[in-house]
Amino acid sequence: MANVIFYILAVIALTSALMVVTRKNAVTSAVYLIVTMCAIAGLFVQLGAVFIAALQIIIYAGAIMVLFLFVIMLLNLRKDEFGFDTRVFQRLFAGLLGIVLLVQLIMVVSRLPVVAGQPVDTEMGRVAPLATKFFTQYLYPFEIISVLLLAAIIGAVVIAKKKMGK
Amino acid sequence: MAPLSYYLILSAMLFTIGVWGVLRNRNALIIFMSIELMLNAVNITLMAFSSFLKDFSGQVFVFLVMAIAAAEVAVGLAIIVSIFRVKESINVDDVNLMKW
Amino acid sequence: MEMIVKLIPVFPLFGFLIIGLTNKKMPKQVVNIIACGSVFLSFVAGTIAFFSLLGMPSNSRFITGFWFDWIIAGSFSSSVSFMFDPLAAVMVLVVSGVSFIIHVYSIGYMAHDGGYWRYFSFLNLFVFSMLLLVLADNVLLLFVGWEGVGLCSYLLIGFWFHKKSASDAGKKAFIVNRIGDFGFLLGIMLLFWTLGSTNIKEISHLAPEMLVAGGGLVTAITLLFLVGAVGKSAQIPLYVWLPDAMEGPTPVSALIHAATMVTAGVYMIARLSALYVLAPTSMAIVAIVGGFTALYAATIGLAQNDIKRVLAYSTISQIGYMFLACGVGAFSAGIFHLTTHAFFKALLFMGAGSVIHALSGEQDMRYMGGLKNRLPFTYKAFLIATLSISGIPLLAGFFSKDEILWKAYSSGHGHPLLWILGLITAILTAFYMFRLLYLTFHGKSNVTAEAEKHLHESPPVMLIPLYILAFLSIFGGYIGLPHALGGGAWFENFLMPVIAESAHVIETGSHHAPSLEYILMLASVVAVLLGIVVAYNFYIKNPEKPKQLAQRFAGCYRLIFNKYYIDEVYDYLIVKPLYILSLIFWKIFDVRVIDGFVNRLAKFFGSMSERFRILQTGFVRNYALVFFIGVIILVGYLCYIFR
Amino acid sequence: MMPPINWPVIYPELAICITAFIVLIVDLFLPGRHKWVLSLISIFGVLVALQIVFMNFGLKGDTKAFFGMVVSDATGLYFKTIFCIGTLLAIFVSITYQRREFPEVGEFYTLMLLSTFGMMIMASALDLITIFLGLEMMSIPLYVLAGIYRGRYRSREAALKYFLLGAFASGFLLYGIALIYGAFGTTNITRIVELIADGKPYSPFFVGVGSVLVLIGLAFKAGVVPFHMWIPDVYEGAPAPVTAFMSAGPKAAAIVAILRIFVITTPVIDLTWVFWVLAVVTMTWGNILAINQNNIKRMLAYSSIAHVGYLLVAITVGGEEGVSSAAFYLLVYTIMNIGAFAIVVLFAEREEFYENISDYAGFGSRFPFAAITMTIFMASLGGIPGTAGFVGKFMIFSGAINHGFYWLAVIGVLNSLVSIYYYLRVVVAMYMRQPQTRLVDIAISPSLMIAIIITLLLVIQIGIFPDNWLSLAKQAASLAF
Repeated sequence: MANVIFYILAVIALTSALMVVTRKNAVTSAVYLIVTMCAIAGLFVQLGAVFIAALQIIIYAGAIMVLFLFVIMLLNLRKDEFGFDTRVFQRLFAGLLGIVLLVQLIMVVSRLPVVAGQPVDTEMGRVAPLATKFFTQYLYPFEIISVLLLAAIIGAVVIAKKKMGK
Repeated sequence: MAPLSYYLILSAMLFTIGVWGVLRNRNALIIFMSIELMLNAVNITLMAFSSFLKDFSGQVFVFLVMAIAAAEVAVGLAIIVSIFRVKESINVDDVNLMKW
Repeated sequence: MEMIVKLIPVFPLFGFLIIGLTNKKMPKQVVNIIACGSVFLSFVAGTIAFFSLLGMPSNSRFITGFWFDWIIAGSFSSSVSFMFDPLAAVMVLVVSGVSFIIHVYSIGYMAHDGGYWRYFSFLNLFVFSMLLLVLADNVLLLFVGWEGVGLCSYLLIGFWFHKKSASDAGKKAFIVNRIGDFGFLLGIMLLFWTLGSTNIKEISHLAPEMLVAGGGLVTAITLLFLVGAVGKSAQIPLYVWLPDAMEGPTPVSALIHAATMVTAGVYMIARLSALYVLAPTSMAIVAIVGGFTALYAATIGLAQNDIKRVLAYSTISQIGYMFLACGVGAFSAGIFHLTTHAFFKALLFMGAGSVIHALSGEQDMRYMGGLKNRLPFTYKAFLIATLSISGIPLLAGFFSKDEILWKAYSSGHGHPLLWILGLITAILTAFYMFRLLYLTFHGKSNVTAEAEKHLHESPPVMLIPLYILAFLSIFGGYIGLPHALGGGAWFENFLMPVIAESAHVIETGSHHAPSLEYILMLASVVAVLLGIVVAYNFYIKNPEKPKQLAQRFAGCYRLIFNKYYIDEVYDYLIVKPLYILSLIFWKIFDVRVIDGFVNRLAKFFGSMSERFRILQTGFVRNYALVFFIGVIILVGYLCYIFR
Repeated sequence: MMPPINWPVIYPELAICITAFIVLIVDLFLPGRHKWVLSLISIFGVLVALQIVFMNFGLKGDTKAFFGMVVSDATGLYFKTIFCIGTLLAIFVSITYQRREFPEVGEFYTLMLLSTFGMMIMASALDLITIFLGLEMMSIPLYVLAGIYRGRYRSREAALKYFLLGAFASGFLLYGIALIYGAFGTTNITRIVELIADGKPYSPFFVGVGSVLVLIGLAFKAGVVPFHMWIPDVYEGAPAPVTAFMSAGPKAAAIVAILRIFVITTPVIDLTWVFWVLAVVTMTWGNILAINQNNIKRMLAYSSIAHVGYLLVAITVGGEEGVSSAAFYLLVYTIMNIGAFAIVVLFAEREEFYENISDYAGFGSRFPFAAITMTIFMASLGGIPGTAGFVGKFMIFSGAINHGFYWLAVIGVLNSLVSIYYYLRVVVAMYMRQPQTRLVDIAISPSLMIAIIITLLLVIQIGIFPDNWLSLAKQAASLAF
């Protein structure tokens, strides 16, 4: 049963991911990306990580993708802006090498001893152990990420703000 | 529950789609979304390992990756907008003044 | 005494800094005093150190001048410190002495040049680097000097940079010397790795103990060093830069491209003789390279019309002699010839410079002639140098050249064939040098009317240096008067302690009958006279001869009645083939093959650069694709390993 | 039960980070014409950090902090010294330029300091995820800095290219970390080494691909061929002081991370041949493409790729000798490269008008001091004996010969000889080309002069008396093993 849900979510994720990269319109892509992310959140639930699944929806779908859509609206992009792509080699190589990479990666992950399916561990959904991890072992990265976000905000402001003075 | 390798293979596929998207698209925003897709794919791998190893570190990583993605989006979108202001286009193939 | 040794190279360094930094703010007279004075001080310091060296017992003649430790990293150490032993003493005296003379000469020669300051600062920097090279007590410091002289040479060849040929020549010298440096640097590293030291004295002690004589390792090291020497000393196949280097001012050609820098390769081989004697294969290669270069360059010299190019090929040929000497184990003979060559070749160049100066820059010998009476002082000095280089008995060149020829025959590493190579070269040398002399100073004048107007003898500041060198070209050889002529071979004995360890390995030609030395000596004298006579026949007695050669197909009978019948046969059998050979060597090997290779190498890198840069398309997606290909290859490599 | 956090270990990072915040806050209250105060604060902050770094060399007791997340060892401290020096010099190079070209952007210094903060994290991190965070902390301000000169379109283009490719590379790096996490259940380097020592079974293929992907992510930042494509465009487009900053610290940070993961800790799989090939390709490619460049920043960009190739030679050699020669070379490279860029900034003038090598014609006589300084930097970059660059190259290549990598040494020496050609092109242009008409005189700014003189003295000093510096690098390496 659980496997069926996995398959459904996987198919949704893959299809919408393919749609993301093949659409010409950025809005369509963004919407499909939101679908992918929701599917991935569903997979996280399958893995028992309810809290992270919630975060996935809130941060990715809720914040990041909204920002994307906002920018798309701001730039007011039209659909077929670019016309036909003439760089045949680029597309050919991108496709061929993509397949090669997929084969390679599958070779890699298949080397791991296959772990049989196991019941969903509700323990993994708890927030307290995660918080403990964060504030002990991963305290330093946690602090760094706060500075990183601040740096990103400063950077975005610097890049985007209009020239003053002159 | 599906075995670990299912998740890993799904992740690899999504990652590859992301890479492909970066290589084949000319719209800077879609390229950027493809990069987000790659990061999400990695998140699946991390989360799968985390659950199967019963180790919360993986979840911490996923959380950190989300934060980094947010930071990158903030800066990246600002840069794309600043290019658009000059070029009136976000086609990355138009952005090739510097070469050779 | 240590202080004096330490100071020898410092004077020119200060000269360089002062002139270089004050630039045009300084009056010319002050520049003259600083430039010449600093080199003169080095010469004085060298002389003082030399005499104190003489005061020491003959096998412990050694003064160290330690400045500071340079690089110390674990087992690796290298210091800035000097060793003043007989070999270094000879080199210091030659370098600083000849440099001083040429500095003085340059005052006159460069008087009207706009880059006066630049010229003297570079020249002082050169002297500093050269002194560093000869005084260095470890190979790494020697390499510093080596690169320094190369840099100065490059800057001075391109001194008149507004001439395209000059900057091209600079470029060529630069590229060719890179190849040499490449070998040198690898040689140093390999040497350090095998012996754990870069100190020359330690190397000489350690090498026989730690290296297998004739082994692959020592052969590899010595061959790598040989690559360096071949590049710097312009031997086959890396000689191409030297003829072009004549684009620089003539005093520079005299100093750098004749007397001092180009002999650095010979010096280096003599310095590391302890290594070379352990590698008979390398020795043989040195000798063969030297012998063939000597002959090859001499043949090309036959057909040149530019006065400086003849001298350039002659330099290559003479350095070939020095290599030949080193290759047969006669290192002291090589250094001896280096010394005398410095005198007469510098004199030849400066004489040529005086002629060029007098003719307002004309370098083509076909537009000279009959200058004997117009430039009498220059002519006399030039004549002495010509006699000396040709090897007329009792002049400096005779003794050193004869020493080499004798050693080429008699040494344990020698071979009669090498002797024959040397002998033929001697004939050719005499021939082309006298051709040069006759075309320039004798016969009827071909000077253009334009140049005729300004024709004048050079000022004393240029002539006095000529006469000092002329004196040395006559008497400089007596320091090495061989036993066979009643001398004490003082020069050889003086250098013996430095290369004694090398020399005792070599089986000297003691088993040869003493009379043989006289016979060979006589043979070489005869050979020289032959060359002179032929040249006389061609360019004085019958100046039309060379032109007739080209158009003499009118029938056999005219030949029979021709009063120069013998000459004609001689022409046909010897001179003309030689002349053609010369043209072939020059036009095909020199210009096409080797020169072409170097040019093509430079072009190759340039075009590679041009061709590959289009891969940097400027499209960000292409960049990502290249990145991705890299990923695929690396991951694929792992897939392959763990398949 | 909880181990102490051990704050002193991260004091240098804290100093830099706090300075960044102070600059940010002070910026708000300063009117446009007084922004130069910010640079003074930044310089002061970096000097304090440098002082703390020196003090930390003598740190007693436990050198690990934050539950084994960071360490304050000789290697890390040595590299932090390099970052501080690099940032300090880059600030000196920037002051006049920033005031002239984008006076309103006071955040410039904040971003520079935050980027330095990221480099420091990379140098002392013991956990892959922290290294990754440090890398992002370093890169995100750099993306912005590359595009900070909004008056110049090239600057924006550089920012876009750098950002897109940087984010792309981060994806691969992260995937590698994920794979390693899966194999060992941890990303802590010391822990992984312990686990292997305890005989934990693992799939070498899995771990190998993981570490190769991590290597690729770091190699991208360092500019290893074929992950180098962004470098020429970004170096050309970014404002010259930013390029100076970018070419020194971030490269060193990427290299120190590579050293820590692949050389200092016993590597899980043997990547010697991978490094061998990367070294050869990188130095050859960089040098060949540098030959025909006319834009000096682009030429220096390709040359920086070649220099990474030499560093890869040291990494291939590995062991104590490899690490020490790489450490020494990075110090030398930082100094001489920033020095060269300082001269480029000096000559560039308003809006970087003079940025082609051919524009430098006749500078030898017009600006004698600057020209001779540039000559010395070029000689040092080319590795001419007597300069710092030669000592660095010599140590690397003799290390290669000592460990039997003959061909690598041969190719390396050949490459460095080829490189002299294009470095001397600059010298030739300055001294041996007819000057073109050029009416304006360069304005000598004191801060730029300070940077030039410091770098000049250091290049000469290291070239002639490299002892102390070498033993410092030696110590940084020896304590790591």
